[in-house]
Amino acid sequence: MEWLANFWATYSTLVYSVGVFALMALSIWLTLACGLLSLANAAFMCIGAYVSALLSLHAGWPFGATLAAAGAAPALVALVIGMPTLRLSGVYLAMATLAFGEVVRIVVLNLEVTGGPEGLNGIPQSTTGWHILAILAVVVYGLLRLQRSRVGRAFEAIREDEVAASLMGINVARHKLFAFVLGAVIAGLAGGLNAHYTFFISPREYGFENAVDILTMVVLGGIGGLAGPMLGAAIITLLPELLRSLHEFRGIVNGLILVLVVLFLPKGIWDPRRLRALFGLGPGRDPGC
Amino acid sequence: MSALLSVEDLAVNYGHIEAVKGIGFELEAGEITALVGANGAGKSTTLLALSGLLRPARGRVLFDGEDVTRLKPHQIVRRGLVQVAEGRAILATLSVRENLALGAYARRDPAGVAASLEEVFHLFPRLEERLEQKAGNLSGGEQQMLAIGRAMMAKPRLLLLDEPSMGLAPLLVQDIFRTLVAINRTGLTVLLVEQNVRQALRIARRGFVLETGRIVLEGSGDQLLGDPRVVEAYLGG
Amino acid sequence: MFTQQLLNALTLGSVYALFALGFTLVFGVLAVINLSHGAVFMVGSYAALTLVTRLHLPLGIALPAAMALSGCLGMAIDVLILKPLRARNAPHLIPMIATIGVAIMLSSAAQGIFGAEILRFPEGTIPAGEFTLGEVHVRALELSIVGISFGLMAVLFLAIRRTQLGRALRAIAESPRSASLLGINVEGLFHATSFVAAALGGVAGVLIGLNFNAITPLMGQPILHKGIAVIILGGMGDIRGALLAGLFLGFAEVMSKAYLSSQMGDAVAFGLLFLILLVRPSGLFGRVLERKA
Amino acid sequence: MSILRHTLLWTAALLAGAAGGAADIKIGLAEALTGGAAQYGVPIRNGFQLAADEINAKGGIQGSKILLVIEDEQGKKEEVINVFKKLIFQDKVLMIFGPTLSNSMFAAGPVANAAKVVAFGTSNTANGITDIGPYIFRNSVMESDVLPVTVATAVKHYKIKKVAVIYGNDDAFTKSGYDVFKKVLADQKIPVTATETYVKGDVDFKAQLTKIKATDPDAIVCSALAEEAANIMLQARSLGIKAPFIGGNGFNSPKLFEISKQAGDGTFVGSPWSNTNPDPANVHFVGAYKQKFGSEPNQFAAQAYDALHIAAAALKSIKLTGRLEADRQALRDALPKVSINGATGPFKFRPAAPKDGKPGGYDADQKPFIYILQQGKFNLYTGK
Amino acid sequence: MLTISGLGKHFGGLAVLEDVSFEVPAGGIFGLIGPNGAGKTTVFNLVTGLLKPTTGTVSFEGRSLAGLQPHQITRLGIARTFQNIRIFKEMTLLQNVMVGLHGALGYGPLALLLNQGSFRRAEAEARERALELLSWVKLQDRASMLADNLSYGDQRKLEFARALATGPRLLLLDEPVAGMNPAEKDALMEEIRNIAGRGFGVFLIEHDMRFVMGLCERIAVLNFGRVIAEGSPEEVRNDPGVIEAYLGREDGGAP
Repeated sequence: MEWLANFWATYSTLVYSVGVFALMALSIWLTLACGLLSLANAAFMCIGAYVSALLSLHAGWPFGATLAAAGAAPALVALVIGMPTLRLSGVYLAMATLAFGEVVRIVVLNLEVTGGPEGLNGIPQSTTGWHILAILAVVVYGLLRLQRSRVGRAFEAIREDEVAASLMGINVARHKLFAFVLGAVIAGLAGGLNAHYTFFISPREYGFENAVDILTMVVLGGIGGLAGPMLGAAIITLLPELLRSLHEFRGIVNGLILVLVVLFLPKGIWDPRRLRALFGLGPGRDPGC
Repeated sequence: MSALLSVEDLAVNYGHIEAVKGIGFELEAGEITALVGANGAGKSTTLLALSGLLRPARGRVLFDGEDVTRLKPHQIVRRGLVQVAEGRAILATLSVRENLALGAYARRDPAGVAASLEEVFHLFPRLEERLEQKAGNLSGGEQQMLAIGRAMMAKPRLLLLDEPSMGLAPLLVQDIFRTLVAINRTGLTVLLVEQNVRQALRIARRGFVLETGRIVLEGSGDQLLGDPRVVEAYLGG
Repeated sequence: MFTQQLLNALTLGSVYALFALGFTLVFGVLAVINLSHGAVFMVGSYAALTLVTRLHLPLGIALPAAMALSGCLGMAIDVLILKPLRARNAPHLIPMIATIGVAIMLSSAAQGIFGAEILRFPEGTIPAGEFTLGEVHVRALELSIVGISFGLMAVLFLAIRRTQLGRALRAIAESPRSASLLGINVEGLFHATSFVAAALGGVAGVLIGLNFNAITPLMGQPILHKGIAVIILGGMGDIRGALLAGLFLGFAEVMSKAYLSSQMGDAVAFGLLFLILLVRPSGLFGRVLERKA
Repeated sequence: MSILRHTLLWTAALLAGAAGGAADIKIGLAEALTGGAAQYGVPIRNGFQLAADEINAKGGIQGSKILLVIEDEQGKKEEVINVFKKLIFQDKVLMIFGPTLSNSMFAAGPVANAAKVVAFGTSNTANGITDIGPYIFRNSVMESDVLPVTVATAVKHYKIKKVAVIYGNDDAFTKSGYDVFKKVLADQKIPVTATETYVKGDVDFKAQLTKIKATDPDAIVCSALAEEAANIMLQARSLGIKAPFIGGNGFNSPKLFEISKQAGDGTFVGSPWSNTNPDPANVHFVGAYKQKFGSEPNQFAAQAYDALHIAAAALKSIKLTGRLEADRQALRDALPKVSINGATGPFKFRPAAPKDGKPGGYDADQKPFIYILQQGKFNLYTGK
Repeated sequence: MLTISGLGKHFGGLAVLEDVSFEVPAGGIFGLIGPNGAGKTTVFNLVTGLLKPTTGTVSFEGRSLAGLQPHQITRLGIARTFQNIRIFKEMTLLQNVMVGLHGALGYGPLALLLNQGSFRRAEAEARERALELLSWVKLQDRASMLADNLSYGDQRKLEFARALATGPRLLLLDEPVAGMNPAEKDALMEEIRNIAGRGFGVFLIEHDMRFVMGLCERIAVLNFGRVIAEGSPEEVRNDPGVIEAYLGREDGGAP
């Protein structure tokens, strides 16, 4: 059992990171699920992380309360910017949310209270594996329920054809806003959790590259269901660890894997229908065809 | 006369739907042929496959004896098989002059191009007046003239037209059809896809009726015009 | 001071515009947001550096050679990665992510080969002259950057406006399907466009490498962000828009640093971008190139 | 179950026995070897390798060779925590050098401190690093020790009445340098005519410099890394600004004058290390580094080089038992007593003031040298 | 039931519709015909709120639709199908129809999250209803199949069922028989009659004269954005203006 203890001592942070980035991937997946390509989620994570860290450091709030605030603050911001922004579509929405993310990063960089580029350090280590597991479980459960309800069907309908969806009596703008805000809540929670096990946060962790990293997780894993984004998060988080022996060339392998997946697995790694076909469980299509 | 174009057992899929289900026909050089049928019968699909924009699921297309089934669209155009696509497909942000110039994209004979341009101006004097305007600002009729004129700039041997009458006033439709007849008289072979069945069959020497991806009737234009089934289905009998 | 700032803005703006030119060209013609453009820019810089330091070529030869090399790289990316994705009709997010992968590969490769340290052109590579006009100081290098940028942009602009090839590109931008029905070899021009765009990116990399005198594997990142802002402001795919927006962003940045606060230079740029998108979803100067197909 | 336990016990006994003899002394090195911070991490690794080779060539520590376990922490906080944990729990190193960035130390330092393993920074200059806990050491000199002397010397030399300030505001290193400058300037009652910022990756500082020029300062105080500083100098001169520069720690690199040439002449820099310091220890270091790596060393390499010699001195003063925890603690207790003369001159530690009643770690206690840049070279300022 | 008065729509300078007025009576089948490009689909887009009229008003059962969003109009009881079928291809047939039942499902977030009885009951009922609607168009056997795998004709039927799921009182059909062979057309004609027989109002756009004439009780004819005739099939068929506009001139020669 010493081996296990050692293993956990060494890799617990890595496991935490997998959990937190699974949350981030789910938050982007949620917006993608209703056809929105939003790159604002890294900024929402940033807001959540800073709000909760500041409340822990300066206001002495209990951890649970700071986490609640980590979810609420970005939700509020998402509500305000979502109303005008979500009218944009496709790459324009991506770019507007990207610009928003940059503004958030620069503002955090220049505020006194956030510690500017030096960030915040000495954040109490309150996050445990159970916190991450519990929140991930709640989020996954909630999203599963959502997916199997009229809201989930509405998201999917909007993603496929916005006009047709609106003519099914679906309030498209409201559903999009809901997905955007809920995504912000999840991202904010992930930020709060992350801040409380890494002792330290700084604005450089929430830039464009990070937004793209998270998006990559989802595309890599596949957007067909909840398993895909989580699998993608695990792979992208673990890959650098697994490729550690490649030293400076691991970036090349990392990039190559991304390109190859995009080229050869169009629906991501987790594609239930392809997997079923692969393992000989039926023709890869639904029965009755 | 020999067949300029012959189509053998052509089938084309659109996603999971078999839009054209194995059709065959031949076009005689110098004739106008009409391909008629209702919306969704597979007419446009057939034309797109002939131009290489859709890859047939099976079958062959021979143009002047050469198998062009697997050629790229631009290679097919360079062989003289030119299409005026549905909805006129003019390049709205380019000027009329630029649209016409692009029609001659594949040609390397400046003198011939200049001559073709004169011909087009002769056919459609309006285009000469509007030469520097953005094509998007032309009226519907003028856009159709431009689309046909642009195709003429490629010096085609076979002209495919997809619904040239769509959205045009009757007077303009008359104009367009008269022009087609005039063009045909210069020896150019024309394949016309139309919903305006009566007009199309009137100028066509031969016609094919397409229904849900199959040719269900064929004959001379006059024969088809008089066929009770055509009258009932398309002319409101 | 204002005249000097105006000149500063011009230099900065023309660099932005030059970078954004290739970026916007690829979007206009291929409808792809090519996020490897920053990495290609970096490769151009390293290519010129290697030619100058290893083969001892003069800059006059190294610059066009680096341009050609980065062009080939761009074309390779198109043929190997973007073409299969086009054939599959992949949604626009997909090629964008593929190009992120390419960017990661290229910058890692550059680091593996050249190391992470900042490299620079050896002394004497760079024209050293500088002169003063009243209050305004100018370096010959800056003048040549503005000159080369504007020269290349003018050539490209005229080529797009006046030549048959340029018309063909605009036709593809409007509708690849219509273009192919006119006998235009669309795939071939996709490759050619990728070549030209990457070559322009490579030149921008060399020029900035010379000016800032610091070549690093990650030098493409910051300018990529500015490039994104520029092509959106300019209207995506719009060449003239990219030129105007590049200059505009240069001015906005320099003037906000000069008369507001240098801390908020970037915040102003991106905040502006955000607001402009809300008010004018198709950019400040441009129109959207709507595809019919 | 019992077999497994036996095996484990046997292994532990074997390891302990081996360590008691001439086994390697495993020391962790966590530096950013890829990514943006690699430009600092790589010279640091070089400095360590040079020092390790030298120590091992001379017979190591009481017959044991020093084995550097080198890990790339990429300058990312999650990564640096992972690396620290791997070094501590898996590789079971005696102590860890690094990480490269101050920010990374804020994330990883608490991990080492909690595990009672020394984390020794060689390039972390931010305030508050050693507040993390008693296992945190650094030999990097804090700006707050260097800058007051630098500024006072420059002010006296040039009879400076007012200055302008420019700094990078998105980088922890340059920003904390600026914070110190700001305090020093206020303490010494020197008015600031303009405060300008830039961000990493900026290629053009002319907007800010043009603004500074309009305020006509007697000197420009600059908290920037060498490459950026050199370009700022070049652009300042090309705008016709004649005022001299006063720089922070970031200026301490041969790159400064390699790029800026004569443009940097007259610049005042304070540093624990200089390329041209004629002390024999430094001359040896510079020569050996150039021979091994084919490039000029910089301050980061020098401090890394010294750091391993500091650790070696501490190791020589204790007897390793082979029991990891005890050895780690012994090393920790021995370190503060070390004083050596290295590439950066005479060095000893100074305990950080306890914060909130908690004991802190150890900072460097070194006297900075003041240099003036002349004809593209650092020359020791002699006061005339 | 549906009153259109003075309706006009301009795109830039181009007038697509001008001063269009007619009334779709409650119950029965009403047809709108006209050549391609006459502006028929624009009328549907204006009625369903996808476009905003330049002039004029649309009112449904006495209530003005001005300023309403498409989903609000749908919930008032107007549903439509599209000329170029717009089903949700990546969803199953059942899901497609259940999307249409969106407005009818009233469970709250708590019931949803806790998987309460009210949620399960509502979903189960919706499922039942969806299967029933699929059975109306004889697709119930393939309910769990992806819609993308359906044939063209079946996709049209699915779109039909989906439109009915929104609980309309008026059904707008845009070229429902496009792309069908005569046998399929006849079958669909029957379906539409059945649906009208169940008390739905049907308002359809069609090209196929035989189909329209055989099905509709009243017909309006649109040409160049204007109504040129309105009346029973017989009246419309014999209107010389209609013949000229729609069928082309009898004397195809010189004007």
